[in-house]
Amino acid sequence: MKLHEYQAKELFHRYGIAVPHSHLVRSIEETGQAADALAGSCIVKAQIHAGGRGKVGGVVRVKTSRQARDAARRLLHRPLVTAQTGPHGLPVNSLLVEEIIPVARELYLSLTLDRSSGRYCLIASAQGGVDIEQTARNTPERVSRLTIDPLIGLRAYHARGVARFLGLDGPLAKEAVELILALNRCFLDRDASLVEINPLVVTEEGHLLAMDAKVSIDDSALFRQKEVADWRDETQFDPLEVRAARSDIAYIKMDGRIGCLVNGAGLAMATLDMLSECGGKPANFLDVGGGADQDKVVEAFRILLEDPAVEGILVNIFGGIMRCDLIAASLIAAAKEVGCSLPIVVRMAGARRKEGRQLLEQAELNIVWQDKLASAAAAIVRQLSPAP
Amino acid sequence: MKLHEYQAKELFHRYGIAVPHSHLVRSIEETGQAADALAGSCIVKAQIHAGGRGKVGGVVRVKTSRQARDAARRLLHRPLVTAQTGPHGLPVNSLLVEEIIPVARELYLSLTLDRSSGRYCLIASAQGGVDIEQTARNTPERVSRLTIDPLIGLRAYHARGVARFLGLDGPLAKEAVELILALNRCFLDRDASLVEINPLVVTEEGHLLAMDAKVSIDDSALFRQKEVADWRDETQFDPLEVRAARSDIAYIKMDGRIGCLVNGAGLAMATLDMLSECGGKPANFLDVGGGADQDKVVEAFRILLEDPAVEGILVNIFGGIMRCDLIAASLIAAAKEVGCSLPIVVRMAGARRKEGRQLLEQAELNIVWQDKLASAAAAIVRQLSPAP
Amino acid sequence: MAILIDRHSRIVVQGLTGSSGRRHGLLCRDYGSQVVAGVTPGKGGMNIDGIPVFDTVAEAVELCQADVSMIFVPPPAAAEAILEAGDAGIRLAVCITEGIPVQDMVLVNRALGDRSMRLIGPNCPGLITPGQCKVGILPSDIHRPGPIGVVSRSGTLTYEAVQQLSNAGLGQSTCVGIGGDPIIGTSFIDVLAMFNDDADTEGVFLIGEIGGAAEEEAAIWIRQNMRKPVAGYIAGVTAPPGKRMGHAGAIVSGGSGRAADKIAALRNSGVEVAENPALMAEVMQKALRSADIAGHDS
Amino acid sequence: MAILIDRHSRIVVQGLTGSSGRRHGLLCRDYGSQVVAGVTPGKGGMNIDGIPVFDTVAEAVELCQADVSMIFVPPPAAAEAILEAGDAGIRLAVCITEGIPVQDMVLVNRALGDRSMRLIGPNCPGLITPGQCKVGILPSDIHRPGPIGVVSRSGTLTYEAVQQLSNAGLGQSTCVGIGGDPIIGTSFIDVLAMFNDDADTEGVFLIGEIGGAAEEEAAIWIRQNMRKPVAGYIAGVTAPPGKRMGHAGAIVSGGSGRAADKIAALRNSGVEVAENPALMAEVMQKALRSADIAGHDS
Repeated sequence: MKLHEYQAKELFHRYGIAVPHSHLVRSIEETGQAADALAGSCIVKAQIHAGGRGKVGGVVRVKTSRQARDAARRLLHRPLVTAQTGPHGLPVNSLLVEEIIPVARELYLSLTLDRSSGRYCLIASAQGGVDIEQTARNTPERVSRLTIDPLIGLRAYHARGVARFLGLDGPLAKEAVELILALNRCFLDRDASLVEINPLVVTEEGHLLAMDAKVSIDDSALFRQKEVADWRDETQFDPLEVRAARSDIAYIKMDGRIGCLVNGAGLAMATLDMLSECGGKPANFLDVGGGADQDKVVEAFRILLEDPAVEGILVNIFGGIMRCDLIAASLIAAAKEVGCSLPIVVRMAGARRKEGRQLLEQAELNIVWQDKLASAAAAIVRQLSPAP
Repeated sequence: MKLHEYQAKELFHRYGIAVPHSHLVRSIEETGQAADALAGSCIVKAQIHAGGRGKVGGVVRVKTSRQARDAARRLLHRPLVTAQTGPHGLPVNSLLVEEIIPVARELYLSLTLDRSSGRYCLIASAQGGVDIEQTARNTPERVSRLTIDPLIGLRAYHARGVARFLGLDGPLAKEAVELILALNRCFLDRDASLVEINPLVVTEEGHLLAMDAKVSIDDSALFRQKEVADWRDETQFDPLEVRAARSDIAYIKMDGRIGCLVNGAGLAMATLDMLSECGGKPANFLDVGGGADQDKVVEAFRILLEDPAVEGILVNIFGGIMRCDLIAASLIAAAKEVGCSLPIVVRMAGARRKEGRQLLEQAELNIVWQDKLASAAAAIVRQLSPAP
Repeated sequence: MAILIDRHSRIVVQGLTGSSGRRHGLLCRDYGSQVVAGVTPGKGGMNIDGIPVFDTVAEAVELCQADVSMIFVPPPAAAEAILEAGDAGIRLAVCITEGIPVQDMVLVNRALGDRSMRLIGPNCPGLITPGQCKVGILPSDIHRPGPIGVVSRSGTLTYEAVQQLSNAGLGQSTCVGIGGDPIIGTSFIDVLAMFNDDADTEGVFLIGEIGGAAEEEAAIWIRQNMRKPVAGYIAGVTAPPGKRMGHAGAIVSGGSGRAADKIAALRNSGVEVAENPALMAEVMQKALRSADIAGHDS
Repeated sequence: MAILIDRHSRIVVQGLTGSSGRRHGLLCRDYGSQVVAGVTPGKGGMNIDGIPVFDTVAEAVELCQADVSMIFVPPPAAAEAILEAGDAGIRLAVCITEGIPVQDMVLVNRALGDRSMRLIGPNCPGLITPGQCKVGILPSDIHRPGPIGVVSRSGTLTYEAVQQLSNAGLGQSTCVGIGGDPIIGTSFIDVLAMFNDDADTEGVFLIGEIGGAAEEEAAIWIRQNMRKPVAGYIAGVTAPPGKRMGHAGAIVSGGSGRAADKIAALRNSGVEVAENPALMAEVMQKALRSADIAGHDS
């Protein structure tokens, strides 16, 4: 779960990591007041769950309160499209109005999981404010990666080594050690999957400060991270994604016209791949999960059917834990409830396949049955193609 | 550093471990009031830094407030001698007046260091209220020892295994798991070297309760255990031991007449052994330490000379870090200051031995010089023997 | 022979009294697995359809000689359940639980490095040696005994693969679902190495997906060590970047973990990779044929 | 040959800028040891009498090829200093510091179990290979090169022993003070095993004291493995129970750790144990003579 920049900075502040003075605002009026409080000269930053804001006008440096209001007028309550948001962008419901701080150097610092070793790692670079993955690709010697032994944890001596790598010495090295240890505490306390400061700046006054802040929380740990879990901003998700999440359905909105309902994440991905191979475009990824009951499956169908982009549906079920007849019954119940007339292609295999098929054939729905994945994908694509 | 029972129980209480209701009292008057508050029926327990109180009348069960006052009159403000205190006993300055709780079973539980593995271990026995070491010797199968991997720590499943070993099940097993985990938190948080509940009782009402409590804190960790360090009760030590500790001198009062001043713990023990081999009895163990300066050595001499039991002094120094001439100068300064006329045998070896000897020979003191440890020990013993 | 489990495996189910644990514990027993015990703290003394329940894994090991654990414990306590199995002397733990916090698994991963227990999963469907033993939630009836080892990060996609293989006459020696989480106890390489040394296995089918670099690492290992033909499939060619595709570990982030790179790496190591999920049995057959020809040539 | 250190050892002093670190760092160099670097966080760039100071041990290893560390860091940070040495690739760390909290050492002890670095100490005087290299605070001039390996939990008592040995014409291969704390990195057995395999060592003198069971464990090991004569001395025969005799580890508690038991165990394994500390060289000579006779007999 991603946090907004302002939320991440609030966390950092609590752990003693210096961040710029700022005000979170939600209206043009508030923006003007916040800018006034900073004597007009400030940075206005759109709060969305995506990077790349700077290049598309989502981060604006202004000199007067009037300019700040103009920026707010342009940004607030409309979507901002960046390289990371997808074509529809993400809605800007709040702005962070921040003091301008003269910067001497820009560095990079983050903590995240290193999957290969199964340990957390601290990543640092003296080259901040730019894409770290690009730096790592082009000039790997400029990026330091330190994997952390969970027995020992991240220690002051590790942090001193990193400070040295960043070219910091004297009081700045000491500040860096404290900051790195604080960042690590924050990371562990909050079950983060990523904490990133990019750029971490050395101010002209000679102090370290987190100019930007990115924090993601491990979704699997939200049950024990109540406070942060409550910070979720549902406006940053497609409404159907929010709804799916409430029923514990893995759902991702995509750009095509074919609604997909599959059990199992791997099979769901494979189904999208198969569709695409047949020239079709999926409207979504949907994994109804292993232990789904009828309510959950009905809700999954409702979600598909409420997506106006969906013109046809592909159901691919491999019965194991889940029984095919349950899926069939749910499909029928959902269709009846919502009143579905869209073409549906169903492919089922595994447990109670025969019973499922029987149920579907008895129902009065626009359903085509297929035995194999490839033919099922081809069938739904064919049905949605314009008549030749 | 040992805690008193009442201090240990205060800690346990903070960690959620059930202890009997009690009042700490320091006078006969207070004892009577505390007994009244418990309707007269209570246990009066002398608070000293030693076990074995029960067998010598230091733990008294009374039925009336009057009996409680009688017990207090007998115990308070005089030394209590137990099997663990040495012949002079320890002064009883406070009493713990505790409610009487009907007991169904007595168990044993402790956490301490297992030196062989270098890990902490949890020791448990279904046979409580008796000496655990004796149980371990006679019926080792009745004692469970669990060493704890510091990476994983003590976990609920370990505690469940111990509860099972103790023959606890149902709600009592659940209570035991919570108690064991709480005890472990207390142990680690407070840098304890020992936490022991003996007996841990199952009450007739079916709950677990720490009837007695013993806690020792790792002396080396006192710098980061300020609160507990402040609980030190100096009345439980020989005044000379208290004074030595203030100067960071390792000093233990013993029963003989020969004061010993040595540098190094091993050499100091060997010196006592040598003395005893020659028929002498040391008045103390004293290790002046490695990095002693003149002030510290002078203070060490003062401590020796202020012990009325000391009739002669054996100095054994192996110069290494410490220079023999510094010891000699300190000895002279201290003797001059205090006015010492006792016989002193000095044996020095190692760094600046010659210079040290020269200094001593020039001083007007009752000093005999010896080159070897054996002859030095023999010399001081001979000097203190009654003329034939 | 097969790998990891066979008819002699003695299984304890951690979480046997929960609904999933009970259901799949009994299904495993129905398949022929020796399910000798269950563990649920506080429920020791119960029995589930004749299977005794204990408070600790240590008892199950001591009293029932369990050597394999199947774990259905909910996420908040699952990591501790794995550690308990390791301390109790279990040889192989199979953790089905999905949604264990990563921080917990970092610790488990570190602890198991010092212990002799192997962990499969978490967030996996378990494993099966057809005709002998099943430890997990895989549907039994699609499997056939045979010469193909299957290893997969996925669940239902594995069933799809197995059905295709069985339909094509390619039975399985052992099928192992290693799990879809970012940290798992047993990697592709671990399983490949076992299949490499298993006399009953003649070829391996590997099912990967987006996220991480486990397939790339496996590709390098295969090039250097694998003596048997390998075919495979990678799911997620069309997955959008930055989105977690169901599995916690299935995410393309910052240009790493892409399906295309994995496919290229595997092909580079001589692995036959299916163009789409309908062709899984075909590439396996192709790989076996190529190996056969190469074998005759040499 | 000797053990652990020789003229090629390259020493970094952690805490070189403190008064003890500086004094003994320079004394070691005076003795002929190669003291190549110092480490004090925040003081990188300084130098102490020509010895460069760094902020981290990693730099000392990288830039000065240090392979041995002598640690004078105060107790609150000493355990972390040991861990730092271990992570930096140091081969041998010698921790002089007294008074490290036990809880810190429990962690260090566990961590070093997974690492290749050997730790001597803490709370030890260090070690010396006479004529070649000293790492510690032992007085230099009492040592003579020769065939006796010395291993001890004590400091000044070791000097006493060494002086007796040197005076009796018994020089030393290496003298190792393993430290007086309850948890130490290197045990009697570790050092005995090294002396057993060291061509320059013909006999070993072992100095124990009350507390713990290290001497008893060493006795068992000696009986089973030691091919060279061993003599020894145990301090604390007259120590009262329940009192900590200077060293954190020197305490008789609840009937365990008594000198008499240790002496009996060692004698039981054929070790010549001195009746009193004046007889240390004599028992060593006796042990050597007995071995010599036994050697001629066989």
